[in-house]
Formats: sequence, structure tokens, C-alpha cells
Amino acid sequence: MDSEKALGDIRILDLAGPMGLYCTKLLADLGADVIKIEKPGGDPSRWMGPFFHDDPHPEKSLYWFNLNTNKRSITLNLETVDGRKIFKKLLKTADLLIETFPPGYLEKKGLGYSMMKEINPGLIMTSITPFGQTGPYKNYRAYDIVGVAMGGLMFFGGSPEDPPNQPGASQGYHAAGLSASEASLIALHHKDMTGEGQYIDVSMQESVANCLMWTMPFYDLRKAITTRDGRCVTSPRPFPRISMAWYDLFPCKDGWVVGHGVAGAFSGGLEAWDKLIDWMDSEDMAGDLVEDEWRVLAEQLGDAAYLHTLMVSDPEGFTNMVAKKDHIDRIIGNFLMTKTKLEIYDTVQPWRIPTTVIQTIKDVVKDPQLEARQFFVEVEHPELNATVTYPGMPYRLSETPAKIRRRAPLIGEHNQEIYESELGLSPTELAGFKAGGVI
Amino acid sequence: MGLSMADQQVQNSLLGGFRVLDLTDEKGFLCGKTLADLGADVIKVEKPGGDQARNIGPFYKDIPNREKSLYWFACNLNKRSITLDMETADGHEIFKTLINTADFVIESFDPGYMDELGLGYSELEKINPRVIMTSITPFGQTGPYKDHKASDMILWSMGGVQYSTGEPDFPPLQMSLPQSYFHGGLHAAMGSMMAHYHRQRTGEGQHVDVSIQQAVMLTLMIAAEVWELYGQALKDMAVILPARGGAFRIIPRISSPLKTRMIWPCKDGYIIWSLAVSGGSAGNIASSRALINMMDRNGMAGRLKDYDWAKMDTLTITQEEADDIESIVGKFFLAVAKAEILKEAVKTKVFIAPVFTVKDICEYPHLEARGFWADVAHPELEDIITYPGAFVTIDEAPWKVYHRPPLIGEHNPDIYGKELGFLKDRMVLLKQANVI
Amino acid sequence: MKKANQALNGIKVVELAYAGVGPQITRELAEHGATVVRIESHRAPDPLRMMSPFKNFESGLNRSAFGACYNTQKYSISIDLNMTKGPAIAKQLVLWADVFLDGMTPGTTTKWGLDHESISAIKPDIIYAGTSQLGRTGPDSAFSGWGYLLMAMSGFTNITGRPERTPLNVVASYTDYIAPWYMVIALLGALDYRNRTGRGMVINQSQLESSLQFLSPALLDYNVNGRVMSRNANRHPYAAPHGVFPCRSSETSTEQWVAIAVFSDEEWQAFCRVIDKPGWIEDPKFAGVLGRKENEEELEELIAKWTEELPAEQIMSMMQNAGVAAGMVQSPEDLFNDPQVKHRNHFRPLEHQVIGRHSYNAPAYKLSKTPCDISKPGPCLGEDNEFVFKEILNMTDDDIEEFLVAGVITTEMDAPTAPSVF
Amino acid sequence: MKKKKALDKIRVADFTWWGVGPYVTKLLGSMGAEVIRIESMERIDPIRFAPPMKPGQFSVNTSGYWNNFNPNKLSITLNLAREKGIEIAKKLIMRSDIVADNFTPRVMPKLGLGYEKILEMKPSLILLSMPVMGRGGPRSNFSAFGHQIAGLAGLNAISGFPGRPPSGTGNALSDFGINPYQASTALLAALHYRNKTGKGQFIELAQYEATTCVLEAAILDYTVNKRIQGPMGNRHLHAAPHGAYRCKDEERWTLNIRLTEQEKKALSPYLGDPPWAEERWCAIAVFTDEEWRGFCGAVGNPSWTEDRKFSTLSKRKENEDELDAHIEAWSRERTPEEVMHLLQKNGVAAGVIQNSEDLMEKDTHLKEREFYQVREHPEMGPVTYDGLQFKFSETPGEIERAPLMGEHNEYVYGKILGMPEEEINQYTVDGIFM
Repeated sequence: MDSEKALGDIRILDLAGPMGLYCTKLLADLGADVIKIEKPGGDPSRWMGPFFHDDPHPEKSLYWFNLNTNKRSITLNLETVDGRKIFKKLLKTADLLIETFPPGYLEKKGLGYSMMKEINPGLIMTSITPFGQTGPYKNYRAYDIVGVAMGGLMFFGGSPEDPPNQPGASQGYHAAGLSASEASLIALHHKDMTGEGQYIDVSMQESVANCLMWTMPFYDLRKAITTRDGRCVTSPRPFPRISMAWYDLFPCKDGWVVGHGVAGAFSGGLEAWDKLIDWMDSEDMAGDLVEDEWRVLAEQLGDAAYLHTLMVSDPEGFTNMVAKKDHIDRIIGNFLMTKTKLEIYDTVQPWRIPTTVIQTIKDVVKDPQLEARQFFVEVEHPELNATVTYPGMPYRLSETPAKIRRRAPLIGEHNQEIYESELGLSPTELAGFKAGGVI
Repeated sequence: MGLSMADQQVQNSLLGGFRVLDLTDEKGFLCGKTLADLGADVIKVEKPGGDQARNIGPFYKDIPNREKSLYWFACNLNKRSITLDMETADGHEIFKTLINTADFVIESFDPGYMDELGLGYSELEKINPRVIMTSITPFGQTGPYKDHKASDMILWSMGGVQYSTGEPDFPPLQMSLPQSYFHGGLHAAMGSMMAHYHRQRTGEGQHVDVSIQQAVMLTLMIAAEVWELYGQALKDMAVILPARGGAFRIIPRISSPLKTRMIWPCKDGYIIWSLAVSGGSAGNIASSRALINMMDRNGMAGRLKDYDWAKMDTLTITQEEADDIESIVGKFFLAVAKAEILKEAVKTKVFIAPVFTVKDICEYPHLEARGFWADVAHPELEDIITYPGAFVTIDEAPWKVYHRPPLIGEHNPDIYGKELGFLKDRMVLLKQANVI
Repeated sequence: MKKANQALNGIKVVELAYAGVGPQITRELAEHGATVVRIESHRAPDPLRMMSPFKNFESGLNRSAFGACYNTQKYSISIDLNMTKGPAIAKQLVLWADVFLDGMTPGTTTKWGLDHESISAIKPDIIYAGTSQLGRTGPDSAFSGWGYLLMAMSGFTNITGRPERTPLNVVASYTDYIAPWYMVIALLGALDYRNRTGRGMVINQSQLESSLQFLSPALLDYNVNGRVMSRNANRHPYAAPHGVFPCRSSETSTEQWVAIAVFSDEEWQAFCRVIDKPGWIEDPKFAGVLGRKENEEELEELIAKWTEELPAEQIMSMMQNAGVAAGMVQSPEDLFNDPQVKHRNHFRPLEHQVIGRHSYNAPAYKLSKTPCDISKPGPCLGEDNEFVFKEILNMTDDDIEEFLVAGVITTEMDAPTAPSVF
Repeated sequence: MKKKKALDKIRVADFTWWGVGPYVTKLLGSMGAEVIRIESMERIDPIRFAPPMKPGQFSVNTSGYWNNFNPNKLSITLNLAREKGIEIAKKLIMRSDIVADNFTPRVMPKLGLGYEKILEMKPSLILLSMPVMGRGGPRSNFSAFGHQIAGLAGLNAISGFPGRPPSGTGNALSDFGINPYQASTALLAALHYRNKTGKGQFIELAQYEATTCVLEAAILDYTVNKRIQGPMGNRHLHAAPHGAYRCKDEERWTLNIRLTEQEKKALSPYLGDPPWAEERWCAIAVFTDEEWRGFCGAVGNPSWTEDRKFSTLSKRKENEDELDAHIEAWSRERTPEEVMHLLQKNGVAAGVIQNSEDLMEKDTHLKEREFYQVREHPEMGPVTYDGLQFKFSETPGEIERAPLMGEHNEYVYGKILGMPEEEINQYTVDGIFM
């Protein structure tokens, strides 16, 4: 066992499309031997842009690069009897199989879980599908946008004036893939303990429905529907956004900042309020907020229990309170318009005012924090004569760090290594399989 | 300033400046390859992901990979490649645009496929009346067998070659390197050139309908003629004709047929010589005498030393006499090597030749001296591969390697970007939608 | 006589060639409208004229179907180029012609002043096409022989046969059926090039080099991988069954065989159903090509047991109806009966004045707007002397008589006795 | 027979609070791990006070938000501001397999629970720390909440509509959809490593970084092509139609709303006058020609579908606004459910843009899969929980109701740490267990 890799002794067969590529990428980065099984000619995910230097070419897809680091690639056509024979040989060597075919597809090919379990009793098989393996919608088709729509996330993405918005970068696929990686490793632990494999049915819709924050409880307890409110937060109608001063999205001189309240128990308290007001005042922009009345109000706004009590006991006072919050936000907002986002960010965060900025992708890449932590990594692509900067790992493990050891594979790059050296097929057989469209 | 490769292609070649859209699979590869060798701008239109035939071995260093098929290399030297799925709506439109730039379209789909796509000749003709469309199919575009499935060997059989190849105790044999499709492709190139010549004079394009079965039949030499003239008579004598004689040739005669050996083992392989061409004509007699002289120099002519070849007549010689001659000659052959045989054949015109292996061919000094071979750089493989060169030599329009066989979709940027003016966004869109 | 609308109408060709390659080149041109004049001589006739099959098994310069069938649509004149005035006639034809085809052994035409330098001097824009077995240059260029010898030298013999047995030829002189077409292609390109530029050119062909194009995958395999391709009977690296199986024959004098090629799983399943062995579909022994290749011999024996009971034609149609590639191993007789071949009108019977009615091969392609014309059988030797000398060369009867008397124009009287059979 | 549980015998000392941390341990708990949340009345998880609560119920135990993210756990109260509290926390850590926190990096060391120290005490422990910015770097101690992290990580820059202010994903996606899964993945990989080697380790997950990892190729598009990706609305580079289409409005949303009279009064400015129309939408995605043909068939092949403007994907992309207008004219006449079923029947990917009511009441599919789980709560009565999105064949997970604050003091201190009752009582009185 490779002591450097958490999953160094694990082999995964990757039959996943976009819904599952991130799952297997994470496991590969953690050291598993992930064998990406591509259709002869290459996986359709390789057609996905953007492309290296905008050259649309299956070996230059940045989308593919990003989601397939550390994997090995073989080509194999499961539609052929020989393809399935070879697959079964490979299966004997695998711990995990991750797939995203429509429900029933593998079964029809004689590769259902019960069949594969006979070949490899310890096998863990994880199926990721839009709606799961059972239920009336199980055969419904979905792309990411349908997943986030049916899972409830899209309904509150965007502003009330706009249609619901699909979040960027396929968050439905990511939710499904991440759920699958966790589920697969849970099953792996069970296998470590008992030797028993199992079958896991992951639903993208349910994975999305699991990340709705307070949406479901609000309906459950209040029959209130959480809807899109813009400004980077959501609100359960008809409850207004009253929680804290400077709570959500504010424009500033060169972009946007997102607040999470000031003067509450978890946002610096009154000390923070004072510092903020002082800063504004030093530029003559604090207005009447320098007065104590507002200081008291700010503290009350940061106190959820107080607000709740007020609403129940003094509806009028509550309405009043909301109007006052708007006043505070207006003055703070005017001040913020005179500052740049980083100025604001770097100034108020040390006061424990939890504020962040909306960063463009360029901002992220140039971020000094990420740079200091050496988040980004350089990966060699010898075929392109290039070194490409990748985002690093989501986590750092002290003993078994996840890392990019190798760029994403070329189409069938490891056919020889795996078929010849590991499965013992001869070059003549391989040439035959190539001609027959098997590999 | 020197001429660019593309300029040279236009100026010093027979088909420079003419464009071919090559939609074929292995059934028709050789057609486009032949036109490309004459300088045409042959654009191999591959399905996104590459031609299926890129899977055909042998492979470079035995690595089965779509960019390493030596079979594909051999058939697609000098072509350019774009990827396009004509079955998609976008692909269909793009193809129609390309038709305007094309002088030839070559295809080898099942009969009717292009029509179904709305891209049959009658449609193409409307877009570009000058275009020549060449269709290569196993049995042609019409007829009772037009939809029959075929493979190379099936066509070898249906075309009549297989029947008479092989040994009497074994089923009829194919050639181990499939040949039928090459014949189909070559006849297609010829038909295309006929149409080309006509188009050049009249502005009129046309459809060329090639049957591979017929192309194979055209290699039968006189089998059909013999059947027509002799068949019934031989059948009455229960002579199977043409017979699979193996290393022997069975010569039909009114009396009993004569069995003579063609393929002879020699010191280091095999050679070919036939008693049937050793008498009768002046050339044959001279050949036989030269052979006997050679045997004599080696002290092995025996009683053949003074044999009267002028009297040797295959119509009348007895089997015993033939066997007797062959036994002496055969013993001699076992003592000589292929190279000596060839040397004698060149020098003294003996009708004899070595059975060359592929290795012998690749190492044959004559070809080397003629500069037949072409070294082609494959930068992606970091290697140089030696290809067979020109099929004919024309000083005014010398054969050249314009491009090594293209990578999958290698010329998408040139054709779609530079030529059709697609913006990058459009290219990316088309790639993602698997159109190109 | 010529159809008005043919692709090559107006092209004029002089042919000085014999045997298989040269005559087939010009035949292809003639069938599409070119006017081809073949220079022959009774004193040294094209050997094909002396090869079987003959009308009624009797030899004779105009009795061989072999001699006739490569010369459809051509005009034959008989002049002896070894006579002093012979070459002069040929040169007149050169002045008339667009193309001069030299299919003689290298060096032969030089002595007649008909080599490419000489004729280019008198007709600068002529297209000279020379074809020979090993080309005009190189140490072995003097090699000359029959096509079957070149088949052996171009490697095809060595890859025909069973791995454990000797190499085999196909019956035909194989390379004779590759080389001509390459020359036709080059010629047509050159003719168009000449129309565009006014320039003639010299095309030289080594039949070996043309033929090696058909071997190129194997050549690359050797050059790259060092593998020497050998014989593999009817086996295919990725198909099984892939072979030829014996069938029931109605006559003892004929054998019947059917070729069957199964590549994909679907084809295999269909195949099993056709031969009524559905159990094989599930049989792991035959599962996948991998399984079938491992047990190919056994499989072939089992299949042969089934095919033996049925006629080849029936098996072919059963297989084809199920989507399996299969074809009869057709004998020449079968070819004449083949409905597809008939539909394509491949064999074109013409009435030859000596041989009688016999068939000529049509091209393998059909041109939709300028179809081929196959109406004039292969000429008897010198059959078109009068037409050519008068209509093309504008000779008078006196001129002709003079040449006849001088022996420049040959007649049957000049023919050698005892033509050989082959 | 007792159901097998995948993470049986794995104990988690859970120091987390707010969103992301508790979500990690919720996931582990539902698969059988024994998760002990270490809470304190001195420092109550603010989510315990976060809405919603049932009308008239307001206590540390009644937040629906908190409940939904803390099922399957045990809760103890332990005052870490007291030295004794820390000592007991260490004892609990010694009896655990996993320790988790999501503080800024300075907190745990300040408590004397820095990871080096803990690992020294028990090398087989797996420690998970989830500071927002990570340890080290100029902004290491900056803090942020889920919806803010998405802004920082670039996700909000590529969401929303072009030319509009950033709108984010509406929820705190990094807290509930991304980072907890990243964290569990790392934890479980470390667990596997421990199974093989006996060695534990320290895992640090900077929430900011982990969220930056799910931007698909946006980062590479910048580092390679210098293209700064921005929002695309609901458009997709290689699909058309692709988006949200307005369907027939429905009058419904506040019909069932549960408000007390006072609340109604307080919220009257936000309620407006009934009836309230609810905008309804359906998402439609057409990528391939085949799907386009299916789509045209589903909408009944009206003449505009034959228009050459829409005949190919690239033409549909060129004329997308016009295409969308045609589609919306059609969809406005139908409910989103009708649109979805009709399109799906024709092989087109389409889905209702569901809100919480749709999810919990209308979606027959989720019902049949028994996704939502109702559990009885001592203070709240029946409470619904999000179910598990993965179904295991051998070790199915389970949802057990969330604990009351300090509900398991007795079990944890008594049974696990073996404290006698008197000692427990004493510490309770002393404010250690508080």
C-alpha cells in the first residue's frame, strides 16, 4: 500500500458521465486507481468546452482536464460481448464501480449489480442518475438545469425581477457527484469492516433537494415558500429580510460586497459597530448613525430572539424596526459606494464584521490568500508543450495529501498498460479488439 | 521566396486546386488517396471521434490507438481531415456549404443513405452542377443484391477470385491482406477521373456508381472467357475449372489435364517458374535455355542439358515427361537462393521470379535505387515512417508527400475557421454538440 | 460509330503494347469514347492472341477470346516497325494522337525512334505513357516477364495460402489487374492538365510500384513494426466465423462453397438463429469474438456440418435475409448466372467475326451522364487498316499498296505457325 | 433484526456549529456514526434560534432549520470556557474516532485542542477542521458564511443574468451542497487509510478553497485562455432551447400559510392583498437534434418550428430570443407539470422549477421514493426532515430526530465517559455541563 495515498489500494472503474466525473476525480486525487472507461473514440465529455487555446479538440477540453486528473483511461465498448467479457475481467480487480447510465441499462447488458456481485462479491457499485433507480420519474431525462429545477434549487436562484436562475458550473451535477463520493466511501468503510460490498442508488434530484438550507423547514413549519430574493440570499415569503444591518449584497466602488450583519453577537458586536461608524464619520458619511439610538437599534437587529419577540408582541414596533434597518442600510450603502471592495473587505474583517466580496474568476486566481496558501498548482501537459494552472485540492490531509499527480489521460492512453500488462491480452488480440470496435 | 506546400500542390500537380470531399470508409479509401497523390485537396470527412477505420490494424508499435493505425495511415496519406456529423442538422448545413467548394464527393455508404439524408446526387447537383459524386458500394447502387451485406472476403468470393484460389484439399482461399476494397477504390478513382475530364470540358458533373464486385471480377483474367468458350465441354469431362491447384497449375486439355508446378521451394524461400511457359514461343524457348545454362553452370542440368524446348508443347506433353523435367528443375531450385534467381531473370530473361516476402520488398535494392520509398515525418509519434511512394512517375508533376496522414479533425481550424469563417464560439458550439 | 456524348470523345490514342497491362489501359479509354489505334504486327503478334481460350479449342491469331477481350472498341492496324518504313507510319499516328502508350519492354521503342524523347521532339505536347514491370530505371529495369511473376515479386503470392503450407498464386496475373487503372487515372489527369496548360508530359509506370500500393498496410507494418506479413488462410483477426464452407452441389463436376463473415455480436446472434443453433448465443465457449477465435476450428467444423446440407445460394440468401454477410464462392459459371452481375450488365456479349458471340467485361463503374460504349468487339489483327490509313492518316490506296508490297503492312501470311497454348 | 449500519462504532466528537460543520456530521450520523454534538448554553449555536419555528414555539429546540441539519446526533452541553470543560472534552476526544470543528483557525488551539496536541494524545484520531480561509495566509482569520463564500469563490460571478447584479444561488450552497460533501469525502478517505494502517491524521478544509473547486473549467479557462467567465443566465453554450420558461400562473402560495394573528399584523406590509398569484416555471433543455424533433412534436409542430431559423442548433443559438418567445407563448398556456410530462414523453429533458411546496406535496416521485421523513419531536410534534439522497442496499441510512439541547448528557457522561451520577450532578450544578 502506498503510504502517501489515502485510497492507494483502491481500484475504481469509472463509467460516469458529467454527473459522476467529479466524484471519481476526487477519489482519484485521493490516490485511488481510477480507470476511466471511455467509449472507443473517446468520452463525450471530451467534446465539452472550453478548450485549450480555444481549439475545439477532444484532447484539449479544459472541462475534461479539470474533471479527470489522475485517472487512467482505457477505451472499451460495453455494447459488444467481448467488451463485456473484458469488463468482467477488470471487474474482478475493482473495489468500486461508479456509473451514470440510465436505470436498467447495465442490467440489460447483463451487468446489473446482482450479476457483477457474483463475479466480485466485495464490489461496491454506485449508480448516479437524475431521479434514482425507482419511482415514476426514474426514466425521465435530465441535464443539470432540470436537476436543479426539480431539486428545488433553481426556484430561488436569481432576483425576483428575473426568471429563476440555474447556478453556474453545473451545481446539480456537482451535488450528485459529491453525494456519490461520500456514499461510496461510506460503503468502502463498511467493506473494510465486513468484506461486504453493496449497491448505492444516488439521485441528483434528491442530492439537490438536500442543499436547500431552510427552505424545507419553512414550508414544513410555516407553509411559507422560500423564493428568490436576489442579493445573494433567499427569503421565505412573507418573512422580510430584517435580520441584521448590512446583511446582504451592497454595491461598492468597483463591485459588490456581501455583508452578514454588523453589531450582532457573531458579527463583532458593538465594538465593530463603533469602528464602522468611526470610519464613516471620519469621512463625514456616518450621518445620524453616530447617535446612540442607532447603536441600540443595531444591537437589537443582531439579536434574533429579540426580533422574534418583537414581532409576536408588538407588530407595530416590528414594522418600525424594519423601516429603521432600511435607514441604516442606506447610509452604510452610500458610504460603501466610495470604497473599493478590497478596501472594505480588508478593513472590516479584522473588526469581525463578516463581509466578503464578489470576486470574478480573475480575482480568485489572483487572490493573495490563495497564493499564500499555494492553492493553485501547475500541471504538465507534455502533448501541449504547456504547463496549466489548476485549482488545487478542496482539502489538505496531513498524512495522505490529495494531489494532482498526473494530468487527465489521453483517449485510451492506458490501454496497453491495463490490457496487455495487467489483463495479459496479446497485441494481436488488442488489434483485433480495436478493429472490432471493442476497445 | 519559395512556394508554399499548398502552392506547389496547385502548380506542379495534375489535380492541384481541385477539391475532394472524401466521405468513404475503408471500402473507398484508395479512391481519395489516389486523387490526393495527384495533388487534389482531399478532405477526409470523419465522424466526430474519427473514422471507424482508424481502428483497423496493424498499428504503430502495436499500440491500438485511433491515431496509430498503419492501415489508416497507408490509405490516407496526403489527405486532410475534418470532423463532421452530417446526420445532425448543423452538420447537414455545413456539408451543403462545403459542396459549393468541392469538385468531387466520394462516398461508400449503403445505397440510399445519402438520399435519405437529402444529400443524394440529385440534391448535390442542384447546389453545385459541376460536382462529381462517386459512390462505392459492394454491389452497386441498384440491383437485387444492392442491400447485401459484404466484407472484403465476401466480395472476393462473389467476384469469383476466391473460387479458384487454394489447394484441392482445402476450401477456396482469400488473400491474407484484404484486397477487394482496394480494387473498388481504384476503379472508383478511374471512374471519377473519366467524369472529371468530361466535367472539365463541359461543366457537367455526374454520378459515378461503382460496384466492388465488378472491380474484383476484372481481376479474373480469362476465367469468364474460358468458361464461355470451354466450360460446357470441360464440365462434360468432369473437369473442375478453374481448379484450385495449390502450388500447381492444372492446364485443361482435350486429353487429360496437365498438372505443372508453379511455386517452388528454393534455398531461402520460394520461387515461381512454370513449365507451361517454357516451350512453343521464341521467348519461352530462350527462357528455358537460359535456365538450363544456369543449371549447367552449377552442374545440375542433367539430362535436360540438350532438351529440345522448341518441341515442348503443353498441349501434347505427357504428365510423366513433365514430371520428369520438373523433378530435375526442382532439385536445382532447392540449391539456389531467391536473389540469384532474380539476378538470372534480369540478366538472361528466364521467366522466373522470387516469391518476395514483405521484407524482401522493403529491402529490394531496385526499389531503393529508384527512390520509391518516401520517409514521412510523424511529429506526434516523434518518428519517421517509410511509405510506398508514387504509383507512376511524372517529372512534370512529381509525386510528393503534401501531408502526413491527418490527425482526427486536424484541419477543422483551416476549413471551418479560415475558410468558412466560423468564429471560435461557433466552432466550440459545434464541437460540444458533436457536430464537428 | 461513337456515341456523341462520351467522356473521352475526341481523345486520340496510339497504343504500342501487348499482354495484359497496356491493352487494358487503352481499352478503358476506348470504351469511354477515345479513339484508340493499336499498332500490331503479324510477325510478332501480341502473345495474348496465341493464348487460350480459342474458338473450338483451335488456336489462331483471331481465335483467342483472351486476345479479343482486352481490345474492345479499338482499331487494330498491322505494321512491322522493324521494317524501315514502319516507324514512319507510327510517327504519323503520333502527330495525330494526344496519347502515345508504350507498353513494350524498356528499350524496345528506342530502336524504332518511338521513345519518348523522339516523339516529344516531333509532337511536343504529346502525352507519353510508358509502362513496364519494374520501371524504366533502376538496376533490374530490364526484367521482363509475365504478370504472374510480378505477382510473386510484389508480395501477393507470399500472403496467399495457409500458414503451414506453400505460398500460392491467384490464377490471374494479379498485378496486370492493378497497374492499368493507375495509368488510366494518371493519363486522364494529364489530358486535362494539357487542356489547361497546353503542356504534354511523360508518365512512366513501374507495374511493381503501382501494385505495391495494394500492399501498403503490410509494407508499413514491416517498416514500423518489423512484422513480415504471412499467410492466414481465410481467417480474419477480428471476425469468427470468417471463412469458406462447403455446400451441397448438384453436380459432381462443380464444388459449391459459401463465404461467411461474422463480425459483430448482432451478426453472430442472427447467424446462430439462421443455422438453428440458438443455444450457441448463450454458450460461453462462443461468446464474443474472443471466445469464437479461441474455438474457431471447432466452430468451423460444426458450421460445415450445417452448410454441407444446403446449396450455397440458399445459404447466402438465408444469411443475407438475417443481416449476416455471406456470399457464394462464385465460379465463372455462377458469375454468368449472378442476377446482380446481370443487373449491372457486366458481361456484354458481342458478335466477333471469328470467335462468334462472346462476352466482354464492362467497367466496374457507371457514369450517369456519359455511359461507356461496348459495341465493337476486339479487332482481328489489322482489321482496321483501311479505316486508319485512309480516314486518319489520309493515305491513298496507292500508298497502302506500297506499304503492303514492302511488307510494312503485315498480313496473315506473315504470322508464325504453331502458336502456343497456356 | 437490528439493521446493519455502515459507520457503526464510529464516534464523532462534534465541535461544529452553524451550517457546514453540523451538516458534515449529520451525514455521518445518518449512516450510523455516533455523533456527539458538544454544545453549550453559554455559546448557543445561532441556528438554534434561526427561523422557522412553529407559531408560538420559541426555544433552543424548536428551530426547523436546526432540526433539519442535526438529526441522528446526540447533544451534550459542555462549557468550554471552563478548564474542567476542556478536560472533559479531551476525555471525550480520547474515546472518539473523529473530531470535527469549523472555527476560524485560532479557536481550537486557544482551547488547548490544537490538532498537534490531540494527535499526540491519540495518533489514530482523524481531525477535521473547516476554517473559512484556511490556516495561514494574510486573511486566515477572516470569517464568512455560506452565501458569502460563494461570492468569494467566484461561483456568484458565473451565476445570474448578464448585466444584472450578482444574485447568487439563493441558498448557502457552499454550506449545504458543496463543502460538507468535500469534507466527508476527505474524512472517509482518511478513515479508510486508518482502517489499513491504524494511522489517523489532520484534515484541513478551507471552505473558500473547497468551493473554488466546483467551478468546472472556469478557472482553467482563465489560467489557460485568459477568459473571465461571467453569468450566462439560463443559457447553455451548446443547447437551445435551454432555460426557464414561464408557465400558467397559479393562485396559491399564501393560502396555507401558518401565521399567528400578531405575525399577520407585523407582516402585513409584506403580505399584500389576496389572491396571490404564484409564478410557475418549467426548465427545458434541448441539446441534440433528436431532442429538438421530440420537442417540436411535443408542442404540436406549429409552423414556427419549421422555420429555417430554428432548423439547426447553431441557428437556434443565433435566434434564441425569438425561439424562447415562441416557447414561452406556448408554455404560458400550460402548467409546468403538463409541460414536463409532455416533453419527457417525447424524450426531452424538462423539469418543473419546484418550490418547497412542490417538492413536499406535489412531487409524486419523491413521495414514492419516501424522500422526506417525518419524525415526532417532543417539543415540536411532527417535524419533516430531508431524507438521504443515496440508498444503500446493505446498510441503509436512517433519520432519527434531532436532539434537544443537552439531551444526552447522562448517556455520554455516564455511559461513555463512565462518570458516576454524583459527579455528573456536581458538574451540572457547577455550570460545567451547561
